[in-house]
Amino acid sequence: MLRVARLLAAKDLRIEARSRIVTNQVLPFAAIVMVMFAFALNSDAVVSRVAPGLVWLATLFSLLVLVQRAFAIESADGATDALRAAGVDPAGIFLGKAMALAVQLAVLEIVLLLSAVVLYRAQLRLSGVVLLVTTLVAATCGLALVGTLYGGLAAGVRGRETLLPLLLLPVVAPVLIGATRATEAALGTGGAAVADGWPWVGLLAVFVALFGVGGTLAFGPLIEE
Amino acid sequence: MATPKTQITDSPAEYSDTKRAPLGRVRSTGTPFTRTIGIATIVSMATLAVFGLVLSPADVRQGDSVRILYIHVGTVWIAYVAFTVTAVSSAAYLWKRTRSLTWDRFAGASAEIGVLFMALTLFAGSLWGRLSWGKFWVWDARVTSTAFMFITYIGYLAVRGLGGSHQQRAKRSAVVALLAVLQIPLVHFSVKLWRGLHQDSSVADRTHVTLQGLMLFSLFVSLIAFSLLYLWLLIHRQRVLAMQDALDDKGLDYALQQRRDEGDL
Amino acid sequence: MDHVVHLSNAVAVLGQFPVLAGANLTVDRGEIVLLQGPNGAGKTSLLRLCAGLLPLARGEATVLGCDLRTNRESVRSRVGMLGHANGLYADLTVAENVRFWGATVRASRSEVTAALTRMGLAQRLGDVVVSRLSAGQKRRTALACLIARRAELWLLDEPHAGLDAAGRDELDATLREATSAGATIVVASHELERAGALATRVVEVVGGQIRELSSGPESSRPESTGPESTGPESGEAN
Amino acid sequence: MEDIGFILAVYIATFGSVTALALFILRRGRRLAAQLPDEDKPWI
Repeated sequence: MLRVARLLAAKDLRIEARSRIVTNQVLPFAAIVMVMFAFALNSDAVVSRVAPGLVWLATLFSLLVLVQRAFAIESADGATDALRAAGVDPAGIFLGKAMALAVQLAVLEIVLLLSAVVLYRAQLRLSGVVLLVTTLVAATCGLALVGTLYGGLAAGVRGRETLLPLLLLPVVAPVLIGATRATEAALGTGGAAVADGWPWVGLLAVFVALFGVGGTLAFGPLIEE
Repeated sequence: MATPKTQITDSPAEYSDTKRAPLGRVRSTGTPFTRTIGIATIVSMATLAVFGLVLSPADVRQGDSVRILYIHVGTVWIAYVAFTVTAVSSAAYLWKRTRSLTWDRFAGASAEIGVLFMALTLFAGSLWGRLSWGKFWVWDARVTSTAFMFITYIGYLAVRGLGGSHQQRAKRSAVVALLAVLQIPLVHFSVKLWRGLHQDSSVADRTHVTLQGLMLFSLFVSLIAFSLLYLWLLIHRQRVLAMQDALDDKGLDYALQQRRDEGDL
Repeated sequence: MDHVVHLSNAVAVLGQFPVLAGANLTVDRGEIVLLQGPNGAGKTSLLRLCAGLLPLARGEATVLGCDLRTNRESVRSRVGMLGHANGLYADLTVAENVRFWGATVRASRSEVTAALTRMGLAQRLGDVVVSRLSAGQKRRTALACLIARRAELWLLDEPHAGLDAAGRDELDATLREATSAGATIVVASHELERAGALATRVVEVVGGQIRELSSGPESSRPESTGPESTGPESGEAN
Repeated sequence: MEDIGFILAVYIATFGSVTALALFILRRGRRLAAQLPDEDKPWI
């Protein structure tokens, strides 16, 4: 299972390194979303207060795009069928695609965080670095896992573009809440203390554990005909 | 005043114009058992309307808006029951080696009813909230996760409608239903944690109602009436879905024959 | 395990449409069976059923000793399927694709290289990204991926499509080699003269059913090469 | 009593939509039942 997962993750990342879809299209998309938030909120003070939330909201929007892309790779030339026909363990496919997605998401989140520092004047602080990194890792894993799970379900069906957000966004609400609060604590937004952030990381960890196990079990039946 | 107009007892006269009816009357989804439930439902719903709107007194603190609660509590109770039945039926479908589609149909029927009752719950709840809190919506953990549940099961119904064979539909939707069971407590817990840290208004204090006498009785009537209604809807809807599946299978027989005839041309 | 493929009244459904309407087919080890028939007759579905991709709705089907009603997953790793789509990743090179698909079934490095060489992809083409290839070159790559899998049962859907004369010769030689090494092949093709010369038996798929047409050029069923199938008519599969 | 509009709205919406669902299920049931023999209705 892990061998298959590593194989698929390496394959997905190599494809991304070649095609540069994420770098050339998804990152600019996320950046423009960040700028648009500032237009909509129209206040420096408000924007810098809600900066962590906006970072994660932009991440969620980009997640939808990334998941669509991750499964478009497979369905473009019937590779989904070929993977099933090769008897590849679905749990391995699930973990592998989630790993590749996590790497792409992590890059995206770092860029978004930096753009929040630049655009929204969010302040990074040294005491919150450990919390910030832990939050990033946990939230990224959670988003990648559920994204892959529901992306796989929606991949083979009609109306996948609309079904995916309907299924995915309600599920990732805990990640949005948890990651935003933890990031606020790490950055000290609105006077939050670093210690306030850790319970939220705990929530993210529970999320990752539940959907890691649940997704590994559920992915096979979901992609099967 | 609204009274349930549902004509649940079957009268033979209504079938006189049914085209493909065989000799005698068509046997539909009704049975003596469901007819009994149906009559009991109508009676209890009418009782609920009378008690809820007329006989029960206004609350000393909330005034007449407490009358909305008789509906609201009943619908939310049914919505939760319905989603629980969906989860249990989905688990039963996956657990049993026979992969019985009956479980799948119970899950689907229950989710449809649950979504309707959840919509009614949100509607009644927001109107009640406007009267007693002055706002249609509060970011309370229970309210918010209820809304999420509503959306989640709309998604579940969308997955059921994706097509494919019956078994494929059943397996896929059962898995999605069980994932929803994972998701709902997480959402509830995270929203609760989120509100807990903000602590702007304690909803419970201002809206605490001590129900007694006729008010408590009306609430009981509501729970009984909606439970009966749920049971009736579930059984009938399940039977309709069973007939739909059977008709699909019949269609398959016909399509098989046609498909075989392709070769004889 | 008496027969490699044994279908008895097999029905398979796509949505609510019966793509296979009671197909009967028996394939023994070492055979090359050609499926012919008009578009939409059910050839592709038959191959997908045998590969364990399409669920069996009614009837019985056994492939390589696995009952498709109960565990169609277990047959997959032993079957090689080439569908209409090539299943290639457009942004990877030819060699990377073949290596990836080889790795999914734990093929060794030398097996992958051999497969590339067999389809004439080892030299210049190996490092070309698939999206730059012509349709025929993509087909060659897909075939190389299939060869690297060393399957016991090969299911080929229009393998000749898009290939040039040299490619077709290489394909035919590969298929003959595979059968002499103990594999069994079911191939759907419209290229009757080429595939017919290759096949040991031709069956016609019409309306989701199968009609036996003729034995191949040798006019008699070939001697089974596999050790297990020496008693050809003994016992029913399943 | 300005609450009466809200209260009636809740009661009418609830009873109305429930009735509509029940009628829909019954009508669908009758239509399908007419096309199927009684053997396909195990509850009878």
